[in-house]
Amino acid sequence: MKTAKEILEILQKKFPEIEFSLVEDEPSDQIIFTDALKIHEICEFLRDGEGLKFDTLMNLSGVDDANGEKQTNDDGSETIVGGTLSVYYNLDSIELNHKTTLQVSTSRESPKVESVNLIWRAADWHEREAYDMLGIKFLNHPDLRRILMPYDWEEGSYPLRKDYKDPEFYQGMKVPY
Amino acid sequence: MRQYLKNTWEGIWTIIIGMKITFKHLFVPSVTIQYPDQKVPLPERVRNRLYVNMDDCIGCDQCARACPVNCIDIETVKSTPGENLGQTSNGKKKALWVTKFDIDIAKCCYCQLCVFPCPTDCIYMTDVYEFSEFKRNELIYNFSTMQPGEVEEKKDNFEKFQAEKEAQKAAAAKAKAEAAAKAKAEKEKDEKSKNNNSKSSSNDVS
Amino acid sequence: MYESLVEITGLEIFAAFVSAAMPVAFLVPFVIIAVYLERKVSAHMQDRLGPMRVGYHGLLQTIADFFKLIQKEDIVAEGIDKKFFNFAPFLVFAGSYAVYAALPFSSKYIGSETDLGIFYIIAISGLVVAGILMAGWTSNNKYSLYGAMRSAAQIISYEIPTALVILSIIMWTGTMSLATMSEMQTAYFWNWNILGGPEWGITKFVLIPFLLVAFIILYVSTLAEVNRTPFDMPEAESELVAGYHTEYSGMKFAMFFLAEYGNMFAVSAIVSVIFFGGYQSPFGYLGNTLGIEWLVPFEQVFWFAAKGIFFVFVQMWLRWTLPRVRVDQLMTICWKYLIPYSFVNLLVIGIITLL
Amino acid sequence: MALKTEELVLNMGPQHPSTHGVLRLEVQLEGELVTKVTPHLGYLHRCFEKHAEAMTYPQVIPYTDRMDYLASMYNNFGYVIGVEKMLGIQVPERVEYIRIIMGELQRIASHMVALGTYGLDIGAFTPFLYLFRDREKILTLFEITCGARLLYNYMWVGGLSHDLHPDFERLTREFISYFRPNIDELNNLLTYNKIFVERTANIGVLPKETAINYGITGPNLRASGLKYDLRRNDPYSIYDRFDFEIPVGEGLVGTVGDCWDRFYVRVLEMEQSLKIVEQALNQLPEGDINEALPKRVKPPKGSIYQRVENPKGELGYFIISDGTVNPFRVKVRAPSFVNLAILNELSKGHLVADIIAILGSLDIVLGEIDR
Repeated sequence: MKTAKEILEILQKKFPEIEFSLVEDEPSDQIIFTDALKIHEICEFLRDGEGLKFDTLMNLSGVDDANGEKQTNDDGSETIVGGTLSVYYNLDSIELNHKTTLQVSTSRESPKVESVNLIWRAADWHEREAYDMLGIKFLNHPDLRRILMPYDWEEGSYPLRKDYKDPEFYQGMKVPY
Repeated sequence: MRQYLKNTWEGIWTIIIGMKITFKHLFVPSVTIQYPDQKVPLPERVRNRLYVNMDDCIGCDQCARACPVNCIDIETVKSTPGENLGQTSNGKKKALWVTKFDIDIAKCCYCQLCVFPCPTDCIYMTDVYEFSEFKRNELIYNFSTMQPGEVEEKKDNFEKFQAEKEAQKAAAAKAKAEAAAKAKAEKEKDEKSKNNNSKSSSNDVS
Repeated sequence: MYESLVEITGLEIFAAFVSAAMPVAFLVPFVIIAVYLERKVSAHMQDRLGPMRVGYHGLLQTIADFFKLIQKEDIVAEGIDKKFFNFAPFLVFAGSYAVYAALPFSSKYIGSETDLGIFYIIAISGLVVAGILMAGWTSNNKYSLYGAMRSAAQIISYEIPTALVILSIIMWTGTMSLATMSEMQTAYFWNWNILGGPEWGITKFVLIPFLLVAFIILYVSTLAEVNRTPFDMPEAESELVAGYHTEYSGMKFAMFFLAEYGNMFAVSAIVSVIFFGGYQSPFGYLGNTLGIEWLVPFEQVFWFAAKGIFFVFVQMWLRWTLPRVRVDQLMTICWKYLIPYSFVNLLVIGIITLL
Repeated sequence: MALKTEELVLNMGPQHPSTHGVLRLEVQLEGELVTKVTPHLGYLHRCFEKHAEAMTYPQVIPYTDRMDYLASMYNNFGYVIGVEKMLGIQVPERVEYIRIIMGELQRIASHMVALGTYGLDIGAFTPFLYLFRDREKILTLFEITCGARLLYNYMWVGGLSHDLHPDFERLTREFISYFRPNIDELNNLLTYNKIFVERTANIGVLPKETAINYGITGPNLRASGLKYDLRRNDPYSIYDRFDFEIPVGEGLVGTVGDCWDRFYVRVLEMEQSLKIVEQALNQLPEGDINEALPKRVKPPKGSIYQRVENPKGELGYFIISDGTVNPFRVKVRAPSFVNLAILNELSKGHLVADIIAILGSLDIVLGEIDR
């Protein structure tokens, strides 16, 4: 059993060049915030490191933080410019029975996060879902396609973004029926 | 070789056991029933078609707000003070004409979330579960008891009342303004006169 | 029947037609009853009611279904070989119907009293394979193709244990004619082949266990030949949707259906002829006791049908009890289990017969 | 000269008798041997996560019902305890017990469907209907309690929609004594049947390490021989008060972690669930169930990951609140979604018929995969 603080200390010792910080909100578990482009190295260490042994990825969720600037378009809809998209990793160690949460953020305009697919195969479909829903590109993912939405869904249209607008037509069918 | 014979024996033996079980079930009375002729008695808490008892509805819109699929559509018109809308069965006084109370039962997800917030228990789920229709529009139930003409009348009434009220208000405001102006004028006048008086007095004095 | 008709009328063609049409008069009502029975048996085994609406307890359901099938649109998908696609169901039905020519329904009626009856049946049922392959291949559907391929492999493989068991019985009884075989097992059930045949003696009791094994082998392999569960690989609905008849609809589908049920009865009848005395009554004949001669053939038809339907019932019973085997296990059962057992059985029965 | 052969691509689904809903599998075949299976999802996508962002917290509950529609109670369970944790609500004892009774009954009902349809996939039709007959009895128990048979909306944040029906306890006890012998009947009819064993033993063997790496949870993981159950390893609600075993796969007829083990673990779990229900009924306290119902569900800013042991595996809700009445983000970690990802790995080198066996043994529900 290790708390987030202890894990953070271990990580800081191991990766002095990467920035870490602890997100503390009232009801939630403590979250370790780190760098999106180094996440695979960190995760690999978390999986294999002595005393950590996070052997499974419980959940990976992409979130639109909606912290950018809101701009109102001509037709009254809103577009968010700037700000970040986040990915949360909920890790679990079956062997040592402890859990932790990691968070990384990436820019909204060109969201790029390193894939952890090769570390936990469980991440495969979760990452595809995050790509599908929020458009987060997972670098080095072997098969980054849409998963829940149709393959021919409009390029650049990601439903779970807060400023998402329904397309008017999909394959000649009116969408808001 | 032993494994071979064992496999053969197990194959035949487990098949015989299975056949024994199914044969026994040939004589077990069936658990299904002939549905439209026979029906399963429904328990009392059963959740099926929504029903609204309009006599008790006060038009508070709480059910519509609780609905996760927005299938309830309520429009209300305020009553004028002279009108008596009666009381609900649990003694609440009605204050709104419910001009529209539509439930699109095709959208309804039977979650019962609308039933609990109702202050007068007038919306509830009944045990009617056979209400298919050929047209989708027929699944939109209009519960409001008011005739279109009546609705118009009430709307007019309210508008008139509103207008009257406005007028009254305006009149009142005007009166007030006038009064205020008057008061002000008077005050000014007073002051003036006072001043004058004082002046005069001063003059007088001087 | 054919010979007697020729004698009476002198018209060979007429005699041939009449005796060929006789089984139809039996087959169609049988299929109607069997389909009803299948649904009712399955329903009651599963604590359900089954069809209840059409007629008393759904008795007329099958007839209603038959009319429904006639009315259905005959869908012919694009990109299929129409000629063979249309021909395949008839070929399958012809294959299964031809078997009826050699079945002795009673001592007075047999379509064709050929001496090679049993081998004729084994040979002619191979025609079904051609029909199924044709249906599967011309459907231009991957599921149909898989179903047809599996079916062909299955039916051909399972003919070997069937033939071996029948061989051992032929060796012992010394006849290939089904009529003669039934005749030998004269009335009363202790004369049936499964109980060692009509001749009393030590061999009768020695043979019983081996004949029982032979019966099981024959029953299992005929089950596989008619593609019934647990060997319904070609139709395996959870894998291949409906196998070789996926693309068929309406009357053509009904032909496959008819052929399947016709086959079911045919193999049950063969089993009953070989082991259970065919048309012979187990308790002697009412006609003989009462002295009414003409009643006997009708009683025989009744017993023949009753035995056949009983084995059809067992097929259904198995179907609603067992899961389906996998395609390679199907072959394992055939080549590694049934064939060695039937060879041993053949040897033992041969030796006993010789002694 | 070598014979020219080519791979056959077989499309299974979206309309196929044994893909358990609208799943499309693109199967590459070498003869009857499978070389690759690609699942295509999304035919049942109903935008749960997007919907949830527009709803208030209590309004999300009916939507959770519709994810794993065979285990609606448990979906409610996971969501409400997640939100309760955010709000810091302690629910009354009676509510906890009732939730566990309902959850475990739901587990039995869900496993019944899993086992029944598995039999159906293998070709045995009859056990399927026997199990559905018994499942109806559980659904009736739910119906007398909350009025619905499939989508309950029964567990609320801070309480329950209804208290138990006065007859509930008696009927549940009757059900338990009625159902116990039926498990044996199922075993005799199907589980130990030679054909069934041959079809499932040594098929789709899932080693423990692979299972963990793929994030497989629930009965599928336990069948691989790992004693891991969130009810024990990360106890939520009051599961730590009950005495029950965690059945694991032992490879009785084949290898540990094969399809038969996955099937048998579920059979054993049903017995354990009956045991839990019995204990909970014995300890059921009296009390008011609506004590802790909050007037307004408005959690403070923050996030939570709440996981529960759904009949299919680990059901997780990752809820982010921005301090308003609507959740900012609800991400569901659906057990079937993660479990299905391993299908390709398991089916390589097996026959077409085995894909069906493997897919059935993973016990997926498309409502949950596509959400």
